[in-house]
Amino acid sequence: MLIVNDLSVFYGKIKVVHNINFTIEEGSCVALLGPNGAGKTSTISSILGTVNSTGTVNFCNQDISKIQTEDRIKLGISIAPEGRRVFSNLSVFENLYLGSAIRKDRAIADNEIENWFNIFPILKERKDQSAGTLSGGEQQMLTIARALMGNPKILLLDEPSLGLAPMITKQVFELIETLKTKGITILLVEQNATEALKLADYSYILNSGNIVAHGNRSEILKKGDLMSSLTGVEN
Amino acid sequence: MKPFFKKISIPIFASFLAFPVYADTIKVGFPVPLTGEYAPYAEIQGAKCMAEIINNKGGVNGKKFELLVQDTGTDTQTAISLTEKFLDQGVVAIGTIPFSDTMIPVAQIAAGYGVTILQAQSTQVEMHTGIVDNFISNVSPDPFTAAAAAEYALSEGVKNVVLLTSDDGGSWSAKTPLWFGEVIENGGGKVLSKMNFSIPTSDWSPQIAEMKKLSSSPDAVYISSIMPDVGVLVRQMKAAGIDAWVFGSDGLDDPSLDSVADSDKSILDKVAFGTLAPSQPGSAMQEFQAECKALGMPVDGMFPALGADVIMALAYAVEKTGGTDPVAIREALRSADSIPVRTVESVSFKNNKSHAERTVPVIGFKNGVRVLLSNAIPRFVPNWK
Amino acid sequence: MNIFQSSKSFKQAFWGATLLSVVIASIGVFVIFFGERYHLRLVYAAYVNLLVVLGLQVFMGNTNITNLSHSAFMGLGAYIAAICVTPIQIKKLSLPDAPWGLNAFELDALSSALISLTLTGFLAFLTGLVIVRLSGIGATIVTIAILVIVHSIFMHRTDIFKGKQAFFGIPQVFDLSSIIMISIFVIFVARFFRESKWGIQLRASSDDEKSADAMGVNIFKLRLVAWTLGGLILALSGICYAYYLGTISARPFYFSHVFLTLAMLILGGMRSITGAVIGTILITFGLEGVRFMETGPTILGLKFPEMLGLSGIALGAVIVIIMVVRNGGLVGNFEIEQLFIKTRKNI
Amino acid sequence: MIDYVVQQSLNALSFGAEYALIALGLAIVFSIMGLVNFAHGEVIAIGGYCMMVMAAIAFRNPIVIIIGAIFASVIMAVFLERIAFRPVRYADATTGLLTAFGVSLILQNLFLLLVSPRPIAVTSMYFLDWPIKLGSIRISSLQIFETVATLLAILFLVLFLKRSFLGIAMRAASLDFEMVRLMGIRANRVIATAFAISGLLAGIAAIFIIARRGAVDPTLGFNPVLKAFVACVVGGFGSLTGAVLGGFLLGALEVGMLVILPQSYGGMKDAFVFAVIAIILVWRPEGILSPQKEKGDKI
Repeated sequence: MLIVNDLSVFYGKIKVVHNINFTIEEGSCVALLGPNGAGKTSTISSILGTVNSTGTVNFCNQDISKIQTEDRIKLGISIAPEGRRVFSNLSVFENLYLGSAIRKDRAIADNEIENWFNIFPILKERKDQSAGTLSGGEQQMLTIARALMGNPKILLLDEPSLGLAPMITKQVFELIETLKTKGITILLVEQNATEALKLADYSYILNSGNIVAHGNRSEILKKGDLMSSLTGVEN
Repeated sequence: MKPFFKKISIPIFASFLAFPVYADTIKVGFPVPLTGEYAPYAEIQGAKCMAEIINNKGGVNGKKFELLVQDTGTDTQTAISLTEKFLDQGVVAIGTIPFSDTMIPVAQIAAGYGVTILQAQSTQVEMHTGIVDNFISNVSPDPFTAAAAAEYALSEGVKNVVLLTSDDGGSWSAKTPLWFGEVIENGGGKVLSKMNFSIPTSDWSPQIAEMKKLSSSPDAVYISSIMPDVGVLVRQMKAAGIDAWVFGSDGLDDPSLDSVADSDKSILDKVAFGTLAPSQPGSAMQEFQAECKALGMPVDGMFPALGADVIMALAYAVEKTGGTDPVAIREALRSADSIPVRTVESVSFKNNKSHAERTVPVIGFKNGVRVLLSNAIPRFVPNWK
Repeated sequence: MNIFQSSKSFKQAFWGATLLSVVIASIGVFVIFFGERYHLRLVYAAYVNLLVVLGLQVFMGNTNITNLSHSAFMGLGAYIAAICVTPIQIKKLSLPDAPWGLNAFELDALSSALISLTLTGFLAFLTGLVIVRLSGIGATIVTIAILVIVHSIFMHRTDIFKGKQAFFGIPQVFDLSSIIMISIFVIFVARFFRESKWGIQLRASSDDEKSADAMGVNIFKLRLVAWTLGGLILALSGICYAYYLGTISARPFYFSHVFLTLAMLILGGMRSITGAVIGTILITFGLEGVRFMETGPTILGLKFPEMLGLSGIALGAVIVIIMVVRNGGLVGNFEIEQLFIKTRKNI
Repeated sequence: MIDYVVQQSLNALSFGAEYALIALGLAIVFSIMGLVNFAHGEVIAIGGYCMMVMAAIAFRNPIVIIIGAIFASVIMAVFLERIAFRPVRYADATTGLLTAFGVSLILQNLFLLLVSPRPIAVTSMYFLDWPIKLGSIRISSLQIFETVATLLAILFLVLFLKRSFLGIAMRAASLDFEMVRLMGIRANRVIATAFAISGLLAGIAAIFIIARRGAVDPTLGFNPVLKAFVACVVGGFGSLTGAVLGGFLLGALEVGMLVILPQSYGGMKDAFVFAVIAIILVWRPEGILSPQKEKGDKI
């Protein structure tokens, strides 16, 4: 469904991602793991088209590497970004409302909002409260819900557990599990490799802008030394 | 070496080719404000038109007028360098930005060449205090226009006046109202209050509220300012129910004042201004403007029209002296009893040397149309030197 | 040379300034020997503007904060020197109501200039205390406030400044050769400041305030130094203006001059002294050409239409095009000596 | 005396309304793309010139002229965004500010070149102005229209920003522009809308300015925008409430200075107003309503 081919990312003249390739099958959950500064978020950004990159990104048999960010979103790519980035002065409802921007049919979208309120009763309770007043976990839920409002074909999750208490982290991963069972294709970027590996069908390990390993959970775990040094995962 | 420099400097100072040197022309330099703050005061349209008219008739003693015109953007430095340039090209007179901060240095430089600063429209009093000798203004200084307006006001029974002053237009807007007040007081009237304003002002309501607070209501307000500000004042005073005259100086002599009466013909009935030349329908100035329009050289407004007088005065002096020596021309101007010009019948510089002795018209409105209320040399002019 | 981080930056500054001085001096000398009289005026005015642009560069170029008050400081310099140096007889005539005995003393040109520099520098320092604490748009608006306030005072304390009327009778002290020497001096000052420890730290801090903070750079102090130095150079430009023209008024020290000199700085590139010089030269000569076109000349038998306002359009277009196409100006961080000597990558 | 106080307070209100109207136009653009649009004054002027042209080709219907002028301002604002401000959209505030200065310079001189450096009479809006008697005080209908129009504009703007999709997107964009793009909302559309609204506000301002002045000249908009810019900064740049507050504050300050200052200092009004502004900025560098490090969206 998503094929990344020979992708490099540049900040000015500095190359931060070096000619990487990876593929995400429809309905699968793929994890992109690695330490801080490995180039994970840069990779996501280049899929979204918000940074300068070379190489191609193919989505649903269409080369999207030359088109505008907004058009990529419209094709069905959705992002729950790192640091959550909720619109803090907008209400919870308005945040979700903007999430449904690409929906043609408003009635369905409104229905969807209701739907999500049922899944997260806490969001419903705080519907008219401004998003900035929510707790970190609630904001993360809101971010994911917002990203799903557009009924995406693929969901990019950038560090969903960052800065959350262990209890909340658990809830977030449970939510991702639920999404998986609903058949949503997911690209998960995480530093918390232990949990991510559990969830993912296939994983890529990035270091200094290069893919240094890939495979399913067991294959990755075999490369114990590398894993422990890069991600802290113990055998 | 010099010709070499000229050759290579063409692309840089691109200005040499522009003024081919004819030995037999009367060159007049105009480093004037065609753009910028003082663009409305440029006399150049009328000067060009008059030069064309004279040249079409064969010039003066066979010599044709050649006007060297360049824009200064209302910048003194530029005016000065252009003055030097024109002086080197042998002009007989210079007309420049009509404000003393430019006219003084320009006159000082021109003095070295014996060239006169001949202004079509400059009314500022500073130029007549003897700072420079080679300055001549073709019009009467501000105290005269103020006095003429005041004399008319007194004849209309005006007693109590409010003066609006501002430093933004130099002495023209700061002192002219005071001179008006002096003549009014001399005639038995009273200055109720002096108020301050800035140029531009597009809402006079605070000042008008002050006027309404005065113990007795004013018969007249005097302001030396420009359009469209004055038009706003007239309308807002009327709206506020203040039934007083609005008197002003030459700044009101702008065609756009007439349009204030577009929707209410009577609104200008109590507006009058002492100005530099009669501009009502049928006046010499309007005839001149019509003539220029026919020539395809439209001249809109009084300041642009006044340029004609300067050219005519120069033509007179050239004819008198039979040459183009700038000093001789100045002498000829200053010794003539009467020099025929276009906007009024004649002017004379014999008594005053640095400014014209001419009648000062007061223009008012009837039914939204300009009328000449009076046109005389004022009897009492405040001491201004 | 402990104001420099290394002898290399000193050398760079020295050679750069020397090369620019040669360029600047040769233009002046060429005009003195071969130019018409009015060219002298024109070029003198250009030198005054060069001083203004350099004064502007010292603050704007090193801190990246837009300053719009420079013409006000130039005006202060001009007026203070003029008040001191103008002979008593003339002041009795032109400033009859001046308070504090301002019309009852006169000084020689040098003392007047020094007083003007001291007072303007002090005022720059005082305003600087406010400016350096603000950033971005806030700082810019305060510079506008300074411009408006100073202009307002010039305009309305007519007993001292004469407002829009002429303050005349200032003796002519300078000629073209004096201002060439002053320009060279200022080029050296500006260039040395740019390459000094302070200049380098300032530019680093304007790129990244946080990291400069972490490096222990006291941005406030450095900005204050740059602001005050800029103010002094601007005062000097005002003195040069008054000492040649002989007549000043409040009018030239306002928005139109602000935009003109700003365009000069931006065109060349405000980060470098070379850029400031190049921008001044290009706009000065360019505007002459455009002004000439404005009045509808006849060139090679072709009559061009009158196009008033063309110079304003050209100036605006220069600003917009530079901002859109080449944000750093024509030369960016480049300095002239890099043509000849290899240098480390400039900050 | 009471009359006098009431009268001057009403004057301050209508002064403030004009500044607020213009300041809102500046703030809405600033809050979204961080651009200080100094060319806003020329957007106002184009409204005036449009009225001039329509009067010249004998359009008499005031409604048509009003709509035409507003339309011209909107088109101009959107057009400027497209050709001049889009290329500097992601540049720093200084670049944007200088670009806007350049655009303003070009437009002023274009008006001068194409029309005239002199004021041209435009009297087609005079009908908005007639005296109204309220007890013993007389005010101009224009003051009421202007104040009411400003309040209505603020009300509609609040409704638009609260209720409409684009309005919500604009509020979001003022917080996190990139995130809005990542919702699949066209950045160009959001920004163009912001400029269109600022043009709309400029057009309304143009109507009142012309109704009062009865003439248009190239620098028509420069002074009001300079004041409005100050109002914005004082209120807290990018804050719409701040712009309105700043506008009314400035109006009060200006009328207050005229009333309080002795006549001999009357000319120094601007100096005092700007000095107060500078003091406010020293006290609160980000403006009165802008808390540190957070911009925009205070409605």
